[in-house]
Amino acid sequence: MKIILHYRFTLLVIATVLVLPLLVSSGTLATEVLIFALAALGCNLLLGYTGLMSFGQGIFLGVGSYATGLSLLHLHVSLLPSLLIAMLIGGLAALVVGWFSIRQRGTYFVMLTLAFAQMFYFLAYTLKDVTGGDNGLLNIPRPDLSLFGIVLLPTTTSWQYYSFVAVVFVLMFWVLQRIVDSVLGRTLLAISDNETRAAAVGYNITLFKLAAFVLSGAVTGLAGGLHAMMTGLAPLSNIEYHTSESILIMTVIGGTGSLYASVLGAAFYVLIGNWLSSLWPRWLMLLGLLLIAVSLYMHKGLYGVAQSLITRVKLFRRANKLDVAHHIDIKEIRKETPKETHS
Amino acid sequence: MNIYLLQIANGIGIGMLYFLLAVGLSIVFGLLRFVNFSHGAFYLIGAYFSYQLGVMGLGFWWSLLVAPVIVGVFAWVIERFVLRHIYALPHHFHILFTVGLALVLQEAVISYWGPLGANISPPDILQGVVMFGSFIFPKYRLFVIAVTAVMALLLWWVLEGTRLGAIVRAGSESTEMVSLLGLNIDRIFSLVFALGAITAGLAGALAGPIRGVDPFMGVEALGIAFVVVVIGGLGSFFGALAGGLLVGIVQSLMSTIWSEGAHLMIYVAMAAVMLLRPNGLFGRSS
Amino acid sequence: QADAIQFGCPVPMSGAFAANGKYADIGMKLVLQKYGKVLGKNLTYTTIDTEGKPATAVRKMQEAVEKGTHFFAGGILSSESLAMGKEAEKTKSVFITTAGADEITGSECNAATFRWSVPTFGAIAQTVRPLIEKLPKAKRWYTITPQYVFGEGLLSAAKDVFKEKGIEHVGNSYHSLAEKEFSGYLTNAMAAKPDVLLLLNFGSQASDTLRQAVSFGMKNNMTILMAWASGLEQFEALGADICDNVYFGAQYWHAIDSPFNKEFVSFVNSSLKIDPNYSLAGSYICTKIVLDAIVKANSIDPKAVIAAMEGVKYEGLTGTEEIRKGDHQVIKNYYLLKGKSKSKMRNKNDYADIVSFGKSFLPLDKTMCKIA
Amino acid sequence: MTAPILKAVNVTKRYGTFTAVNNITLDILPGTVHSVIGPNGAGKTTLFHALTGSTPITSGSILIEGEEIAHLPGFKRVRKGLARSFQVTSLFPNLTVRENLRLAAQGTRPTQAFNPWRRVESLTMACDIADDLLGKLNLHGVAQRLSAELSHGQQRRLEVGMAMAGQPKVIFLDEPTSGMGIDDIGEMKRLIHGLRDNYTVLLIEHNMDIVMDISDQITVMQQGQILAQGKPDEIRNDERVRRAYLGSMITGGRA
Amino acid sequence: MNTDFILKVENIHSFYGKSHILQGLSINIAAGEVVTLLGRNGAGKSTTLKSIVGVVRPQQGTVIFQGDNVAGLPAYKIASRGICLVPENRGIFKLLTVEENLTMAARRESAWGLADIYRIFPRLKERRKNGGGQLSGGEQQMLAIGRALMTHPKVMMLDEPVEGLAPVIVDEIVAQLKLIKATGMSIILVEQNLEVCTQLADRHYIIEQGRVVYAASNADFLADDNAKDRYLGVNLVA
Ligand SMILES: Nc1ncnc2c1ncn2[C@@H]1O[C@H](COP(=O)(O)OP(=O)(O)OP(=O)(O)O)[C@@H](O)[C@H]1O
Ligand SMILES: Nc1ncnc2c1ncn2[C@@H]1O[C@H](COP(=O)(O)OP(=O)(O)OP(=O)(O)O)[C@@H](O)[C@H]1O
Ligand SMILES: CC(C)C[C@H](N)C(=O)O
Ligand SMILES: [Mg+2]
Ligand SMILES: [Mg+2]
Repeated sequence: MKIILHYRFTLLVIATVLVLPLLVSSGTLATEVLIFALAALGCNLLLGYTGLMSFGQGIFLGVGSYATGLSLLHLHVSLLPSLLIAMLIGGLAALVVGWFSIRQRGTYFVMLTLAFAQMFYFLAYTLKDVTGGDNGLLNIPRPDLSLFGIVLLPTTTSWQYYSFVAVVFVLMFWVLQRIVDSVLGRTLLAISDNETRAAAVGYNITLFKLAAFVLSGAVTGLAGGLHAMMTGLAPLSNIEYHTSESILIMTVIGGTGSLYASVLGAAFYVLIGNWLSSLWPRWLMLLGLLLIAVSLYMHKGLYGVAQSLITRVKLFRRANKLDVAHHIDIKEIRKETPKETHS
Repeated sequence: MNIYLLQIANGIGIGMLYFLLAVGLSIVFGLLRFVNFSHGAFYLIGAYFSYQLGVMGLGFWWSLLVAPVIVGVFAWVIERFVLRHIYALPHHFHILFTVGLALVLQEAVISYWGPLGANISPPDILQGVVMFGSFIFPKYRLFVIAVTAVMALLLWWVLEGTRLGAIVRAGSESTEMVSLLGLNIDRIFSLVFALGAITAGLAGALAGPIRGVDPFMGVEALGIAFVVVVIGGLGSFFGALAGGLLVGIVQSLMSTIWSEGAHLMIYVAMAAVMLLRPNGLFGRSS
Repeated sequence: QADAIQFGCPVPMSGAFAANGKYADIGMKLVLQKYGKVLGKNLTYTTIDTEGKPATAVRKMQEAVEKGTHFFAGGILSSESLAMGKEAEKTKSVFITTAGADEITGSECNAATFRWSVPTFGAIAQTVRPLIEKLPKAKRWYTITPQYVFGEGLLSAAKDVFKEKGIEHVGNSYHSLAEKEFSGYLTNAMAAKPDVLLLLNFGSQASDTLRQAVSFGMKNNMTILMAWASGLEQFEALGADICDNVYFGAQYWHAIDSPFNKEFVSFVNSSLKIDPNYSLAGSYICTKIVLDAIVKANSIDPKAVIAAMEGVKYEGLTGTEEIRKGDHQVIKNYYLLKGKSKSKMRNKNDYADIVSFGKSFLPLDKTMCKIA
Repeated sequence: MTAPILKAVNVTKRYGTFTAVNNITLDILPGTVHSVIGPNGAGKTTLFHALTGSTPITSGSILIEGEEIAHLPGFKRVRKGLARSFQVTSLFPNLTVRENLRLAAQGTRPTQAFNPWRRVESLTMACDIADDLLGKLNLHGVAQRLSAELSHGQQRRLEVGMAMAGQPKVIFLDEPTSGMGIDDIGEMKRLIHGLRDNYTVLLIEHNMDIVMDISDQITVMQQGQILAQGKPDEIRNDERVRRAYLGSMITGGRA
Repeated sequence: MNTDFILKVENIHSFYGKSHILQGLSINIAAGEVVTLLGRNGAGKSTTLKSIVGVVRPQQGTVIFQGDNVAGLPAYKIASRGICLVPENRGIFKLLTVEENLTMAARRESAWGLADIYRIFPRLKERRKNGGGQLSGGEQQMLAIGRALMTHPKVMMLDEPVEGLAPVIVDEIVAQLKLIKATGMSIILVEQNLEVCTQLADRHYIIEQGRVVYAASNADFLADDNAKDRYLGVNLVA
């Protein structure tokens, strides 16, 4: 029981990955959900655990897909190395961006990451010999997962590729969950809480934030690499402002209270976006209204909503079961209920 | 005349419009302490309102005057009845809200006016060009420079020279303390937010005859405004002025020197400023 | 529903090219309605909002294929069309587009991809050449080019013509696809004192450039040619005053004097009360080409349909059109229009007269296309 | 005579044209409580900022056990054995009291804190320090509460605890009793007094009751400069100090 | 009797989230009177002041100011009626100059002008062009009091005005507060420093767990070592 509780989020993610195919009929769509969930995890690492709101996550997704694309096209590496390269390059880009922007705080930091996103976009646009410019990199192959020539997992069909991405995703989630629970994760939380104090007790806050940034860049780069293989291309639009914006929106819609929230946020955004866009060309208006609603009424994001629903169900069930202990129970449950934010 | 001088003069023309576009973002941003991602959308609806009023026969001058005011009233209502309730939240909610609002406005514009753009003609007396020797400048652009310069002076006086300006700056530090002094800070915030929207709306209305109107002009404008504010410094009036002019001139000069990179160079200029002065040209250290 | 023939219309319904998407969607709807049933099967279609992003386009196309759609007509932007062409080949579908990049039926061509629009070579040949003929004294030309394959394609084609005709190319300004402010480039152009200003950009960028050029008074001392106008909607957005006396290249114009176009325009007039623009017409004709091929092949197997499309000659919107087997390029006319003043317009949409037209295409061996 | 553990030589700090700390030279002897008193605005807090590295100094040199540290950023000085509390309470408000202390203890070994894999509980050293301090600070009962939820007095105690957790050689306390109730003050006084056994204490305090009782050495500052220096009795009887600062001494109750 | 009180707080209950801080607290103050609120840390003194001025909204009870119940009004409305709170943190605007801090608070009908403030706090005049963030603690407190006066309050509430200040400065501020008292201002003072309290106040309230547990005139309180001991832990008896 204790173990289950300990790994509850990882188990939840495994369940999600298994249930997703039942909910969506398209393997590509399901894969996209996981890929953006990965990107949102990277973003949440910054927003929820380090207190940094990055409007430049598209940079890392973009360079990740370029890195995978270029390494598959020109270096002819196999599946895993190409993804490793995406992580590396994503982390490297984050190092550069972080180096310049992390000294700034709050809103100014947001602006800087945003400006960097623009700058990387124009860089990618101008370096068309490398990136393919506006056309993007085309014809990116999708190798099977193989070891010494033996195919372990083919990736030809969309569902095969989904299973591969799912495995990678669960693994990454577990690693990230472990990281946020680690000493490093806690220190980051402390820094996001009070920088001055953190510096005064001996932490090099710039370095810690940079570490978080690089980690986030690597994770997002990996998402970019997976995305490039999924679509067979690394387009310029991956590095656009809009990509950064979407990743951020997914993260906030999900909520920042837990890593799992990002999975919810990404799934919701991708699926709803996909659904709405097929219904009404002006679907962005609905998205806009949704964002307004989240910012007004759902401050803990979907995760918060889910949490309070569960609490309510629990409360209801327990109240029915044990009439006598009713009073105590309510008190106990209150404690679990997320605190309302005062406005 | 020397082509570089021509480009600098042209850059000033572009830059003043950028200033007007960015200054509202900077004021709202510095004083209310949040990033208004719907600033570009205010620019957008400013342009469309002036277009619509023109179509309805109000004439250029009245449209130019009335459209920003409508935008201001709209912004005031939004602030007064909705936005106000989320000030206390972490700033990502402000961003989320204003991004949402921008999307709604943009899509509303498309729904009403269609996804195609339209043209706004300047009034007859502002049509044509002025010649300074071999130097040609459209009359309308000169007019824009004049209007933005007047706006600049007006804004500067309001912010630095009046008691209202002092209250506004005080409010950016602690709203609670301002209310403890018996001042209705909420009203002042609504006012500032509306003021920011008016400048954006005016910029949009002024830009219409130069760039026409199209539903995506807001997104582009927001990008420019951000760069200007980052270069100039958060919340700084003079920063917006310097940043706007710098961006305009760089852009203009680069179109002669290395036209492929003109857009990229705006960002390179921004990176250079950031390296030398991390808080922007006129920014206070945070 | 199971045995309906499913079409996909992958176009930007949101984002900066939503206008094109909107009309393309109408075009496909019209033609499917008109045909009703083919091979005894119902016709259905899904609009696929590409959002103007290649990755989204490809992802949604994959999804549509998984749901049994194999015929796609759409793609407004070069980047999304190239990407979707690739995907069509991978998923053994058919894709026909009206986008601009030469690669679509050039170096990146493939067996599943067709293109109705005339590539850059023809667009230049049918606009720059006739204009040089008309204005023998205009020897100095200045170009403004968006920096991506479509723009580069137009520019290099124009340079070839300049060289051949002994025209002095007095300068070129490149700009990015995100640019909205053109006064810097125009200042540069004015300083070069050209006789003709050749605009090689597209859509709202072309409109902005033209609008700003006119405000700089450039119409008075030079001729302006927009090599690839997007059609009627662009005239509507710009208004007659700006377009007056400016030359435009066009893939399609509702006043084209061909039997099928007349029939088409009156059909659109009666059913929608509008004149068709390029996006609507392009989507209509592209879908029609596929439908006719399905009938001809008497099969909905994409392979058979492709075979039926290859080499076919038909009465199209621009007269007799033909699909070249070697590169899947439709051989059709390209038009040079000249804008006219408001007072001369005979009806609301009579913005321009057709000055000349013709068919110009690179020979197959020069297109770099190798369809396996 | 023992060598000073901390030495400030000609330390000057200017804000623009305003000199907040003017050419201060100080010797702090190990194992003592050294108080810095002086009127408001004398530059005491600024001196602390300068010594602990919260703000860079304009000129001068700072030596800990003979080693120059003036050029080091604040977080590196922690590793040399400096720790501080703030005049305005500065905690990690959204973390528990115990976690506050644990993090502060961890700060001297920040490389360990970089470990992305280790669980917090496995860092026994820091946890032990934290648990030990909870007892010393009498915060056991609220160990699992968020520090934001504590009363002011508890927060002030925790604030001092944050400095202790780094097990520094020299501990800087900036008005640890500010805003505390009378009963809490007594407790705080005992706490600070007890620190002398393990640390060298540099104390800024306006409560003369405390200062006179527990200081070994007192430095009086005025307008950025040192006005007087000496043992409590000498300071109490120094006429200049009386005039400049102590006045009628109402702050310390009836001391 | 009732009409003599300029401010009457009756049975108010205030909360932070779910924690019930003020549990039926009642106090009152007559025109021109100085009363203190005493009590240990966390007793609810600051919360009382905040509840009066509306920063914290009392969920029950009334706050009668000059005959009207102001409980539930927004803070700025209560403040503009003439109740001014100088909070614990003083609330100096760092980005404004000293003078701007003062002038922004000015009311047209105020009896206190800039010159009056500079007369009682000459230090502020010296630093008038400085930013508020550059002042020392004592200077900030003077500015905060001066600024409060500029709003022309009828009741001034000071939350620990001499906290952390040097004795000479404390003397200075106490002296000025006596002057202000002499103008007929009503003052509610929260203070830990008994000496300051007994020098200034006419009456005292002791608050414990959000309730008034003791009330007495200054003279009675001075004589009552028992009460001091019991409620404040001053240990005078032992
Ligand atoms: N960031 C700053 N910029 C400019 N001046 C400053 C700054 N910080 C402090 N000062 C000035 O330096 C002087 C010393 O301030 P400091 O805070 O060190 O005083 P202090 O002795 O700690 O006083 P207190 O007992 O009130 O805390 C004051 O006059 C103050 O106004
Ligand atoms: N913002 C807040 N949120 C939650 N609880 C609070 C808040 N502010 C104060 N409290 C709690 O309310 C109670 C009363 O606090 P208050 O500040 O009124 O005390 P006080 O009597 O002024 O104490 P002190 O002498 O320490 O200033 C305390 O238990 C405190 O923990
Ligand atoms: C539709 C085309 C002619 C032009 C379009 N901008 C493209 O990218 O290809
Ligand atoms: Mg101090
Ligand atoms: Mg208090």
